[in-house]
Amino acid sequence: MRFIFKTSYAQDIRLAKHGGHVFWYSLLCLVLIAAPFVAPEYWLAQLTFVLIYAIAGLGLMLLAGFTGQFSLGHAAFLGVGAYTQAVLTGMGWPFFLSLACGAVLSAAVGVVVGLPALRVKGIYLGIATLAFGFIVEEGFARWESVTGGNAGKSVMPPQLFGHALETTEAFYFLCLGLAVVCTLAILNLLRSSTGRAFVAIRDSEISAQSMGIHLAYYKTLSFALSAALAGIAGALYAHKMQFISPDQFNILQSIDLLLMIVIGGLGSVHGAFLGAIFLILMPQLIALGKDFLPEAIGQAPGLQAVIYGAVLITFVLFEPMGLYGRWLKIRTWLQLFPFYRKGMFKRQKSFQKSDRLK
Amino acid sequence: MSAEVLLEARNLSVRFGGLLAVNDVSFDVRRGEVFTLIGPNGAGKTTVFNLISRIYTPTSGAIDYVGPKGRLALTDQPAHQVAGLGIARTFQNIELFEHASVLHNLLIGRHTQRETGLWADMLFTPRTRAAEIRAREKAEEVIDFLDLQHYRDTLVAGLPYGVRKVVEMARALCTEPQLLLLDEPSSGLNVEETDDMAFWIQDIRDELGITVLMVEHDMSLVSRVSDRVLAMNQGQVLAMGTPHEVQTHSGVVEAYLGTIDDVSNLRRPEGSAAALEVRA
Amino acid sequence: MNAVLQTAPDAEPVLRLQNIESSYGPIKAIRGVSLQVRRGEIATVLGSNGAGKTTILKTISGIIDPRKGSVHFKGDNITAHDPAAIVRRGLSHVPEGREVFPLLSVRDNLLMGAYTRPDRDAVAKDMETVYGYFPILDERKDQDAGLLSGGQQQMLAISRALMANPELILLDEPSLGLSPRLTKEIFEIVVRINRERGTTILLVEQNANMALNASDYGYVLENGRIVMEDRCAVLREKDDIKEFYLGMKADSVRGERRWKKKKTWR
Amino acid sequence: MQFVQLLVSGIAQGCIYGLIALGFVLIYKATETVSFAQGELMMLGAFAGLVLMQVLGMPFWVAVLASIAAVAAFGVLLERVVIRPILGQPAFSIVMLTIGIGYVLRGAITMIPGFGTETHTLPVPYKDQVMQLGSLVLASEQLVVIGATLLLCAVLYVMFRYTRLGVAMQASSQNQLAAYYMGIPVQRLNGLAWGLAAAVAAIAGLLLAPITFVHANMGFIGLKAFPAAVVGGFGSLPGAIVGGLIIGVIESLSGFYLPEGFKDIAAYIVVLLMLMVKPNGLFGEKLRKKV
Amino acid sequence: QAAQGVSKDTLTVGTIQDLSGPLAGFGKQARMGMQLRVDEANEQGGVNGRKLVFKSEDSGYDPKRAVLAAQKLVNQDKIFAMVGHIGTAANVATFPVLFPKNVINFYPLTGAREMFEEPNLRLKYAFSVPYYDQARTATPRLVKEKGAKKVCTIYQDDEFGLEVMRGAEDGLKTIGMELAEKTTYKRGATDFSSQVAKMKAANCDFVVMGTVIRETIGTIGESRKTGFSPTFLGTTASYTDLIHKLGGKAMDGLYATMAVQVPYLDEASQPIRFWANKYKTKFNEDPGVFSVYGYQIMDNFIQGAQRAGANLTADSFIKAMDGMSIQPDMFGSDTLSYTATKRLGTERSRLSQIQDGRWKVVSDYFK
Ligand SMILES: Nc1ncnc2c1ncn2[C@@H]1O[C@H](COP(=O)(O)OP(=O)(O)OP(=O)(O)O)[C@@H](O)[C@H]1O
Ligand SMILES: Nc1ncnc2c1ncn2[C@@H]1O[C@H](COP(=O)(O)OP(=O)(O)OP(=O)(O)O)[C@@H](O)[C@H]1O
Ligand SMILES: [Mg+2]
Ligand SMILES: [Mg+2]
Repeated sequence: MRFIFKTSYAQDIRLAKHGGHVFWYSLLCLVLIAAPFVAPEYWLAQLTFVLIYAIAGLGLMLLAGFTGQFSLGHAAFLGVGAYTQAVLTGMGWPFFLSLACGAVLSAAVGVVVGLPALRVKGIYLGIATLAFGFIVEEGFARWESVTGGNAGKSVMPPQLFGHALETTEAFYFLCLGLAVVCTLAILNLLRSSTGRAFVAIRDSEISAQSMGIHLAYYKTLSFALSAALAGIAGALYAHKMQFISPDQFNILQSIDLLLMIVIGGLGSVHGAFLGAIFLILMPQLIALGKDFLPEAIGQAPGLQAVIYGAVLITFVLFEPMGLYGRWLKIRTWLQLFPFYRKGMFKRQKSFQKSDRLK
Repeated sequence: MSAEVLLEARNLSVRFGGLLAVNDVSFDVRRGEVFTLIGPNGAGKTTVFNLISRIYTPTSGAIDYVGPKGRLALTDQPAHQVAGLGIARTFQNIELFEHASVLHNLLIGRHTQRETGLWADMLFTPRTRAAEIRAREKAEEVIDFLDLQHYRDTLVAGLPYGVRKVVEMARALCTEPQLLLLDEPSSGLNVEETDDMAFWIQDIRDELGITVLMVEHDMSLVSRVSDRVLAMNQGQVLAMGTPHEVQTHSGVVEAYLGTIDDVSNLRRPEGSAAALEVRA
Repeated sequence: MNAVLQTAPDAEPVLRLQNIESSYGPIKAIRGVSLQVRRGEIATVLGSNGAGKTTILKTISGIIDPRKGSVHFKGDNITAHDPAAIVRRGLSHVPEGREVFPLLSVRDNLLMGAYTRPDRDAVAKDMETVYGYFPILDERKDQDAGLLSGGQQQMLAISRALMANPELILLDEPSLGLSPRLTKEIFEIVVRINRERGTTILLVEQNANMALNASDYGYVLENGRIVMEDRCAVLREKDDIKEFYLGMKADSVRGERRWKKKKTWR
Repeated sequence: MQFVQLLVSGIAQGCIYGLIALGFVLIYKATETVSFAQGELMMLGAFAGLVLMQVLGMPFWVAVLASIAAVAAFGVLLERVVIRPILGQPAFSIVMLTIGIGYVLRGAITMIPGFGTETHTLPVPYKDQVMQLGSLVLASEQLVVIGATLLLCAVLYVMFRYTRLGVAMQASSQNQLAAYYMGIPVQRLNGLAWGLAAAVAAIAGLLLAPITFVHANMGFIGLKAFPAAVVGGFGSLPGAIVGGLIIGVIESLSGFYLPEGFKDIAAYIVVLLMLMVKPNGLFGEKLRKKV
Repeated sequence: QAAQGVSKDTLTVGTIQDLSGPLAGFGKQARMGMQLRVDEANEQGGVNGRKLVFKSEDSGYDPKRAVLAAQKLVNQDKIFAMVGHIGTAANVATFPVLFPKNVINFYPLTGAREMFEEPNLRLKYAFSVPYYDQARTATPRLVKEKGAKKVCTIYQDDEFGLEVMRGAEDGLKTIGMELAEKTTYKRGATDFSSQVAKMKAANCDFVVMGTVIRETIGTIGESRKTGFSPTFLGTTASYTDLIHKLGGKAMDGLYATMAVQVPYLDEASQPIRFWANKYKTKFNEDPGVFSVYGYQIMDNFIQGAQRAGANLTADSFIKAMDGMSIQPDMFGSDTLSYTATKRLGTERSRLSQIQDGRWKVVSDYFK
């Protein structure tokens, strides 16, 4: 176990808490920068998807994991970002300008969705966002002049300072850069008063309010930020897919996003990334693995859904803290190595209390 | 004691369905005093607190408050502004942020004093950094003041009831209030801890210059620290005055204190106790 | 103290804890607690904040599974049994912090207290009895329990436990948030139930004065360990108890010099 | 006449939503979680009925009862195996769990060779009969749904309102800890609640089968039942029915009188409007924490 | 330079099917149809000595998953061609993955015009007549035949349905008529009462259906119930045996455009019967019309590859395909032929009608 003796306040605020952090994160950066030069194209494309989903995951994590507001319609924000990007770059706008527009528009939609959140909670909010998701999806399908309707819309490669970014590598770096920026922004928020206000709302609205936290403002802000991140992710998604259609932003996509942060580990920034890795890798692993299964099972339709569900169930049952929680345990175990005690991570009996009153 | 009025409630009433929980209550709290509300259970004390912190809106009546920007009608303020006006409170049933550490709870208490907005926070500008450090300094002051050093990094969920009461008070102090509302600060504390609480309340008034409005059932604490006491019963004012005056008021004794003070009558009569003496 | 455990009492105590150790995750809350409560007696556990009193009660009623040690109730080992099963054996627990059913009416809350009892008539009679103890509950019987004031909820929590007509009641700070008058009444009721129905009671209470007067036998808990136990009559006379739990001290001394005297148990 | 016919069709469709919503409300009242697997349990019920009737050749009524019983048993089993271990965790975990269960059930059904991917019809004795009231027509399938929904609602209402069991279920959903302290067998009641909900789902599946056919994705209709439950107020059984009827009727009318596309999202627009006007639905309790 | 997916003794092809989504039933049939033909070919020694390696992936009808699957097939499994990929959006989404790698999109299972139009025309081969053309040609023909006065349409609210609607609209224009009422539903809908009410209120006597299976049955069922009995015309999307198996008696009279026919196990034609029973023995399932599609797709691919010769590359394959005409098979497919600019095998379809609970071909190919 590492003990950190804090000698100054700055130390408490710093992002990397100790030398180990600095070392490991630098290494990670190096690996990510080196990836295009060593990884096969296929895996690089997957990595790009991971980064894109991680950005969306960060947004949803902020909303669900830190502010405690669940959204079952998050794909709508992804869609707003994607369509804005598609339309604007189609008109020849430069990448970053249209990205900013997408994020802002998405945030604006987020504010609108956030409005019911001011009055409803829990399942009601879930259904409100679900409903909103359906309506937005319908909007994409109906507003044919802009979105191309159900026929979908193809997307130009991003234009960066007059150059078209066509290679997988270049686009990967773009995503990597944006992911890093978004992550830093979220980390900064979380260690400052705004982030604390979010967490306070999650834990107890009534005392947050009595601490002077403007519930309506912060909830709306959380929705807006979350939507903006989803919008950015959506824009990148649009470029990566090069073709978007309304049904890519349906309820299943929303559930995927939710699933991602739950499996990653609710309430941790790491979780967004781990969840994204999982979400992208899982279908690939199933696809790779099914060749080794007996024909009757391996080739059966529905196998993927079963595995998907089973993994989700397994996680909720055995690792409610998600991949990140598992990682923390492994790390503690390694650090403590010979002194690890058995019951250490034994789950306490816990008892649910109505969250209708919060 | 200065006679300047900090908070004035006039003819407050609030009705829940058929129940008049607070019925035409008027009182004033003066700057620099400890003002205590007592009364039987269900008298409406907590409801008065909830009216002041704008969780409830009175059916009739008004509350005036002298804030940093002069006198204003508190009843016109939205709930989240109350803290910004310098009114902090604790809750009877403890409402802490369970999944956060004590320090984190206190830092949330600093919310009204925050100096930076969204963008500065997102970029973590030097100003934000400085503000963060200042917030921590202040929180540490409060931690020192209330002897919470030992618990600084513990999650609230794992704290015993008594410590939580103190943490909640600490959080309220972190907002740097003018007026502190304490709902039953000593409930769940033993004599010794209640004793500490008494000292703290006195220090809060004398050293920090914060006016205290509290609800309390422990009469020894009440008489030790209060300057004035208001007794309520069934939503109405029963008596008002110095602790001594109120405690000897016949209505208060009848409804609230009870007449017998000696509790030795609870003891098992000597004879029948014999059956249980096998242990000795 | 050892002698107590060795001399076999005339009958098996209703409740016996042996060397119980419970923890919350890696934090040990109680370490090797042994105590017993005999039939018909009122026992009390005193201790400062965080000493582990609540943890002991929770361990007894199965809410926390102990790491070590055993709990015997009426001679049967009930260590780490399902809480509901333990209640059905005749043990009822008034938890710290009220824990009412906020969206059920007061009456339904009381009925739930009697969940384990099949005879409706007796339940109805007991309901009248508790309404007699706390008339306010009768007045508010159709109100949602979550809307009661703090003290009213406490009354409800106590009444609800009484509705189970148990053999042993665990009371965790019953006087929490009650007015001075009601505090006295509560203790009178507790004593009455003990005397009239012969219900055994294990009491945890911050109001040591009340507790030591109402109880027969007392334990003092510090940092998860029992540091003293004796008949209450004896405990009441001990200097440490007087100073730390009964608040009887030279006011002038402590009042001016704000240092804390070190506790000198054992 | 046109209008009345539309109204009647809307009511019939609304009862279907209401019937499914009943299952949601039931689980919610008893365990305070939202089950996203309800639709899949419904599908399971329909498939069970299908297998019993067509493969095993059971008579209609026997098959119906047997499949309800089987799905109820499956619900109990599900609770025992996957829900109980995490009982007491935040409700959200259980919600995610039910999503997982939904995936598995849907996938597992499709994995059955030559059966799961197909669409089937359930042979019911009252199939294709039409009730004619003047120029109004109502299919017998729909009549049966309406009748069953009302009956089921009444039964469940009485259970939750007046029986000790029902009150205890609500108690354990509101405060598990306290329920344990009262000796309420929380786990057993939970199992019972899941069993009941599964039975309700099975009934819904069997009743729906003649109308929507039996196939692996038939559970998706649950997505329309959510708004129904919310409009009525999630904790209220009569609310579920009323919510279902409102959604059904509005859908039917908007399909006729409004521009294309509105019918499909009418349910969602209604629910959003409702949440703005009455955040807790028509019959939901106004809840506020007292501090 | 050797093409990807071609080795000395193997030829790898891939497909992406919906195996868990709304069209799982069809996806599975198509895959098994292809598998049947692959096995036959391999039993006979493969294609020019190369054994066929057949990889299939599941997209769940979700474009995103289709892209991921395509990336795996193209970049990991190195397929030579993508055959019989199901779904319009899914297909379009995978084009950017396929074409830069010179992978041919062969006979996608969708009737969208993107499948045989620029850009990247070189790598596209399509065989299904677009829904647009099906509706455009069949509607006026049947309307005239039936002497219908008012034509309405009910269609699925997506690109598929829209294509049918547009086809019907344009087809009617050629005979100077127009659609009297248009009504839609969302995929997965179960209640069609207001749609039917709308068409009934418009007094339609002819309904073009941009519907798939359950919706076809639902609409016709609701119509029969409310006493609304126009002529119903569907497309290949509703040409499956499920319609009459599920819908029963009420479905009699429904017309649909089609090409290859449903392989009934007790079919009069001996080769089809033989084929159907072989399929049934192998997969223990009755074949459907999608099994035939799958079989036909793989068969035509093999024909092309065979003809391309030993040196198989995308170019040689394209050259071979463009130079030949594929003759009708036992299921009654039309003659298919391709050129450098025409990448749709045929524009012709024919009509079939349900009579006594069974599809009967009732017309020749027309266009
Ligand atoms: N939101 C509410 N709805 C209905 N009744 C309420 C509500 N809030 C309080 N009451 C009722 O108002 C009365 C006063 O409650 P309050 O909480 O103010 O009492 P209190 O004086 O603080 O008592 P205690 O000392 O027990 O905490 C009680 O009878 C309570 O039941
Ligand atoms: N949920 C928890 N998680 C972690 N630690 C806990 C938890 N609950 C209690 N503890 C720890 O266990 C110890 C004993 O707590 P317990 O609640 O039993 O004390 P207590 O004697 O009842 O105190 P009080 O008089 O304040 O009620 C305390 O030190 C506390 O910090
Ligand atoms: Mg109170
Ligand atoms: Mg305690």
